[in-house]
Amino acid sequence: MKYTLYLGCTVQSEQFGLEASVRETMPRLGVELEDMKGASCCGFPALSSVSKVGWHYLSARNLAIAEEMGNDFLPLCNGCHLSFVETMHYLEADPDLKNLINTHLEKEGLQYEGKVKVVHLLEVLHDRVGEKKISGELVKPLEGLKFASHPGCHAIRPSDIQKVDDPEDPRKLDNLIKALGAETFDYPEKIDCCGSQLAVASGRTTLKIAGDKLQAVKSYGFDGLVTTCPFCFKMYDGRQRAIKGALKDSSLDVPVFYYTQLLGLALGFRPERLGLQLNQSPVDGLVERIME
Amino acid sequence: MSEKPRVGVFVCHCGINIGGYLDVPDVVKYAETLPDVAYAEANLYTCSSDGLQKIKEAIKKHDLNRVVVASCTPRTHEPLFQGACEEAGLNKYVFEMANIRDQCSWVHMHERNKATQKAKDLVRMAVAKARLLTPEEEPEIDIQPIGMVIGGGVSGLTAALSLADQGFEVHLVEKEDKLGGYLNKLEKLFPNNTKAEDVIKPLIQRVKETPNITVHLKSTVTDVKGFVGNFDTEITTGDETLPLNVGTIIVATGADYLNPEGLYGYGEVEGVVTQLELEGLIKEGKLGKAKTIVMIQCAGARIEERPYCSRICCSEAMKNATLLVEENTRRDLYILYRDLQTYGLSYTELEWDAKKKGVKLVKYDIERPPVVTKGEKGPVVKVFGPLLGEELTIEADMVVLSAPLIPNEDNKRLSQLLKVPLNSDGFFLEAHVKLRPLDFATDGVYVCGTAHSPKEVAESLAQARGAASRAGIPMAKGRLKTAAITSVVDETKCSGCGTCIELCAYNAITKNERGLAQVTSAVCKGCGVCGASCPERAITMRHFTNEELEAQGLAAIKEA
Amino acid sequence: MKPVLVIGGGVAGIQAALDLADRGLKVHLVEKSPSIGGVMAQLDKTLPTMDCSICILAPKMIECSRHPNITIHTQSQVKEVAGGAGNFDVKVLKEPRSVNESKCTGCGVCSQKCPTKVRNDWQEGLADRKAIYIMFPQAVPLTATIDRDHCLYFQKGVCQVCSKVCPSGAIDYEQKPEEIDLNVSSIVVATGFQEYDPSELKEYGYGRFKDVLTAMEFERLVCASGPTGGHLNRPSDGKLAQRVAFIQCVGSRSHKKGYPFCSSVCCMYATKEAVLIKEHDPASEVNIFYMDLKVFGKGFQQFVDRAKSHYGVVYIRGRPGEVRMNPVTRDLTIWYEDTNTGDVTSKEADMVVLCTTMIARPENKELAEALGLELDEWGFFKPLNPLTNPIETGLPGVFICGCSHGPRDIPESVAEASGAAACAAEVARRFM
Amino acid sequence: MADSDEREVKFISLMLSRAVSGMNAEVCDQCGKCSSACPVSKEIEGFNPRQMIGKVALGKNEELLKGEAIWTCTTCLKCRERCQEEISPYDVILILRNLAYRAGYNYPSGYDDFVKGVKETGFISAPQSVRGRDGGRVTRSDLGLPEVLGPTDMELFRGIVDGIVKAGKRN
Repeated sequence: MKYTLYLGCTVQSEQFGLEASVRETMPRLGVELEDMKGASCCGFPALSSVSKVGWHYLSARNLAIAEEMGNDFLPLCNGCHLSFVETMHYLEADPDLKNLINTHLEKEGLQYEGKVKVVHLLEVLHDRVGEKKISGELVKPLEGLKFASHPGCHAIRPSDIQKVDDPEDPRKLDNLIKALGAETFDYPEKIDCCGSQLAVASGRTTLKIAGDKLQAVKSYGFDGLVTTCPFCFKMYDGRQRAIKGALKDSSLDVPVFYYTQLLGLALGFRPERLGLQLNQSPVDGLVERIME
Repeated sequence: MSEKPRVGVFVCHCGINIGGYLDVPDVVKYAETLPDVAYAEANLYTCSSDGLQKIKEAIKKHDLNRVVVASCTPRTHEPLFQGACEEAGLNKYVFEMANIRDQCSWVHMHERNKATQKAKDLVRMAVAKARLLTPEEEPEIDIQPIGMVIGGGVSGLTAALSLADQGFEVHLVEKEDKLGGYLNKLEKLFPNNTKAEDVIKPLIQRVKETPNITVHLKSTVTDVKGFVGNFDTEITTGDETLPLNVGTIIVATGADYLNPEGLYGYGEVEGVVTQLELEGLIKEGKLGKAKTIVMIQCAGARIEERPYCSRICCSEAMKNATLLVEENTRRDLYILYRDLQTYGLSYTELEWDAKKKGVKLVKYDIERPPVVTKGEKGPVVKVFGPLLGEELTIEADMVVLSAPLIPNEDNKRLSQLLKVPLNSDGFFLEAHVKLRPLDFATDGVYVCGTAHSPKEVAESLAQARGAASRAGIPMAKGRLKTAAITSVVDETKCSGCGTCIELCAYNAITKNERGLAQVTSAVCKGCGVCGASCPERAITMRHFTNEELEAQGLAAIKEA
Repeated sequence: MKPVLVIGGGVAGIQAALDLADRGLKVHLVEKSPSIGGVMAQLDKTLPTMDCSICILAPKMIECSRHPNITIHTQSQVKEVAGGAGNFDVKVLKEPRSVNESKCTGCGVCSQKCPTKVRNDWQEGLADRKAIYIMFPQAVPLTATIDRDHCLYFQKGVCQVCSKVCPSGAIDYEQKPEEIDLNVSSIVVATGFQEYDPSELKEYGYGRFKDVLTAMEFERLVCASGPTGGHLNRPSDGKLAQRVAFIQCVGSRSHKKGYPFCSSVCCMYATKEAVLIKEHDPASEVNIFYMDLKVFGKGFQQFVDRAKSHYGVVYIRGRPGEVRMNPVTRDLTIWYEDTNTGDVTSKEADMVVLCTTMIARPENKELAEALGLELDEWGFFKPLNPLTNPIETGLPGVFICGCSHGPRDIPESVAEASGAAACAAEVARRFM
Repeated sequence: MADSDEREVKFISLMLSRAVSGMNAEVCDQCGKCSSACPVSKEIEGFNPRQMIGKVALGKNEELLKGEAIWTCTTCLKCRERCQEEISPYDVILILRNLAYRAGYNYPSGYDDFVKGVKETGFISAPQSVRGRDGGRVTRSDLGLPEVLGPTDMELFRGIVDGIVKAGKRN
């Protein structure tokens, strides 16, 4: 199984934890990753609000590069994944838009046809690698730990063009957590939003939305929160201290992980190889317990 | 019955339903001790074929002239046991049942002795009454196979045609000078925009061509006497009256549109019309260049004084709005509504099409209704939209009020004439809203169409055909066997005060030539209201005479 | 005169059969389940008069069973139809009850002793029945029937308890399916409706949260002959439901998941069910979440006014976005916007009732093929003309009434049933 | 401006105007399913996707373009998922943002930084060094992560992006 790896702005510029843990764990599961040359921003948060054509141009540009490389296309960020899926949908529906964008791509010698298959990390791990393979490789099963799964809005919605998981009752990340020997259960806020895209317009509301979820996760007795999306991770992990201030809830201390970080620990990798030193939320207790 | 009563008592186990919870043999032994009981026995299932056989054999063997069965509910099994008595040569009214299951064994499952004692009491009461029972006859009446339909609108025409197709003679009475009713005034009908005349003209044509339908135009029914099977009616046309003897009467008098005087500027502000007037303007193509049109729903309906919903106005408004927008796409159509009543398979589509074609729907609240005032170019509508959270001001060229259907003003007169009630809204009140929607409590009189309540054409047609079926039943049989349990007036005691006539729900009692109460047993339902209310105790109910009830009551409180 | 065939033993089929039989025509009433009565027999009370549903229906069912002109064929379905108006040859297949109908007295001993428990569909799955069972206490005919798919004898050749305990020797394992050939002058289709399964609308949690019920499940729960004897103990933990929310248009008025049409009656039966809850316990809190309250029927608006003023039922205009269950307290939270005020908020509830679409019965397809009739895009029978011939079909001599051609309430179904009876009587006379 | 840009300007403005009318806002039942699922409408008073669609259906777009509401959607797509009439307030909001941007009404300044970043580095921002939980600075190379290679010809890439964004600003 070989995929063209697409990092996206957030991962390549600051969320190294996700990239490090993905590059470390995938080979052990027989997944080969090939980096892209000449990739750029997917255009979703940057241009979709101010220049729809600009957004689709940027996404189509990366899709065109991926088409040339021939592998299935694996964007690490939920936002980029949705951007590529929506762009393929709009360009297919509007040939004039597709032609306009191809006239621009030709300037860089690129051509977008829409043949590439965009795949999400959850699909790779759950559908292609499979839970059995993962639990077979475990070195340190995460016994007795309860994690809340957060698949992220852009991975599961809108279900008319996104087929990664069920929009109302997503189970793939839950199954992957169980594959590590840990426990999880359904909780009402699972499909709620982290609010990150609101940061540009109303920071305070973003913190409230993300905080509500963290408080709920804590109230149900989970040991930590798990996601695969860098935007959500940045909100729940990176901004947790700001959330505590905004919500005036000093007791809020939810450890937040990338799934591939937990996967790495369970496969016996060292924490610093998984970028765990970058997690801002209080993960030390759990990491030590897993490493015993 | 002169000879001495010989009562047979049959106590049922009903499998475990009775036998499982009380001592049936003990009840049988007790029954044998009761006065005039000539024979008593128990069986596992009295209602099974061999149980019935045992009753017939016992009647012959022990020369029984009264029968009591102690088992389950008379509602389901009395006719069954009465049939067995008749087959053994007894009149079915010398039979009495004691229900020792539903209100006895079933409710006292854990108190065997008390249940047995209660069963004995119930049997004692049944025997006490049975001893006094007398045979009764069930009178039969002839039914004239002639139907009358009052009202020549789409419902009346359909009902008349159906009766004729069923082979009956029909008199169709219409007060206007032509048939068709409101459909003559309408242009197109929802849901599929069929022209009203393409619906009504063929019906009128078929009625004219059907030999056994006699149409009376410019005529009203001025008198109705008699009862189901032979109503002696009187039709007045102009100044001459015509007596008509008919078997059944179908009321299809339709309804009128409310004149919304004083509502939303109607009659004061120029350019404010009703949906009906709009229909006329479309029909005659006199719409002019009206570009912005605002329709206001519930204009005079679902309010304190007129609480009912008129059912068709939302669909009507959607149809007209869509027609107007299709005819000229530059038109701006608004519909101000409270609750859209576009229900069912096809009317939800009307709403969808209207919205798709750009008709704008704005919800208003009854507490802050729209205000229509006179503007320079035309009526100005100000409305607060709770959904929008703000007030809209629309400079309209025309305002169309969806006024509700109201009861035909002739309903009061007809209701007295036919002695059929009206409901609080003024429409006719049917026998049972759920299971007898087209019958009146008075046998032989039926209702359909908007006389029953506001409804649109398709539902009126279905009801009209339904009323024709209901009316067809007695007329098809020709003779009607009526129950014997009816009231009887003792003329020596009756003072002619008329209380019973007033109270009878089925108007089965009239004053005879001597001014005394007289019961038409064919119409009487045996409900007992007259018997209970008669100040002179002059009325008794057959099969429930005062003596029988007293005997039954006394038996309840003391051993024989 | 030739008899008339009525397909479907619900309130519409019963009314059509009685109208025709009362006027002297012979009627064959074909019903696919073990008893006539249809959905109305499952209801607790009916609106607007709050009559007990079975109390006004059972007398008509008994009238049918005792009427000399009516022959009831239960567990039977129409397989083939040939000929035309005045002369239809119909082949009906009667599935075996494995119980002799003339001997069985409906005493119920067999069911008590039968060891096999099965999901009771008539109780909407809220309770079990046995493999040999009587459909419901007031069933007509009041005869047991063996569910061969679950009976130990038919599946594994063991047991036979029922034949051992039956006091009247009515059990007959050798009964075979029976083909009945009928020659009739006309056919009345009254196949009724079915409730839409709202599982696909996962945001409401039906199927995941046990205390989210459909309206039919609620009718069984609140009914005295229901699994809890009418007490509103919620299915998850038996706690008495004090706070109940009704969600309207579930699967209706929707162009995605569900059906675009409105089912006409849900606003009213939700009001009725709300009043029932308030009658059980005036202190209970009942909210109805609606979009456009459908009050177009006779006496409906007054019934709603009474529910509001006298009983204190609360109506909120706003289709809830989602229903959530707290995994610890199992209480349900409904997130909604009161669109009249614009504020988005939530309400706690012990139980949520989803008022779902009235959809066509799947058996309509097979019956339509046998009759050579067209169905509309949702599986309902198509009238000849929805405006001018609502109860006639494209095939002369075949008439439709009740929910077989779209959702409608009981009074309309009954009126249409009489209408269809009139049409059948006209055909009978024309081909006398 | 070469004539191809003229064609692009016309194409974009036609696409945007047709997009709003094509979103079938007019069939909205105003049922409230979108607003009751929306995380932002619970928090910000003026934000209500249902009312926005209601205003678009009544042709009151201008009011929305001038307002702030369209900018506070968090693109969680629950409204599009839950709407039973296949309307997507999310898509309508994105189009309204494009129209507001073009009409020069105010919008959060953050979007200018995004565009500037993309034009300068090919991404919203270039790789930075990140503070770890223990306070120390960590760079991509510290974690052995490969160097990020943006668009090969940044000059050409910047020109294209600039051209498209400017075309979207004129009508």
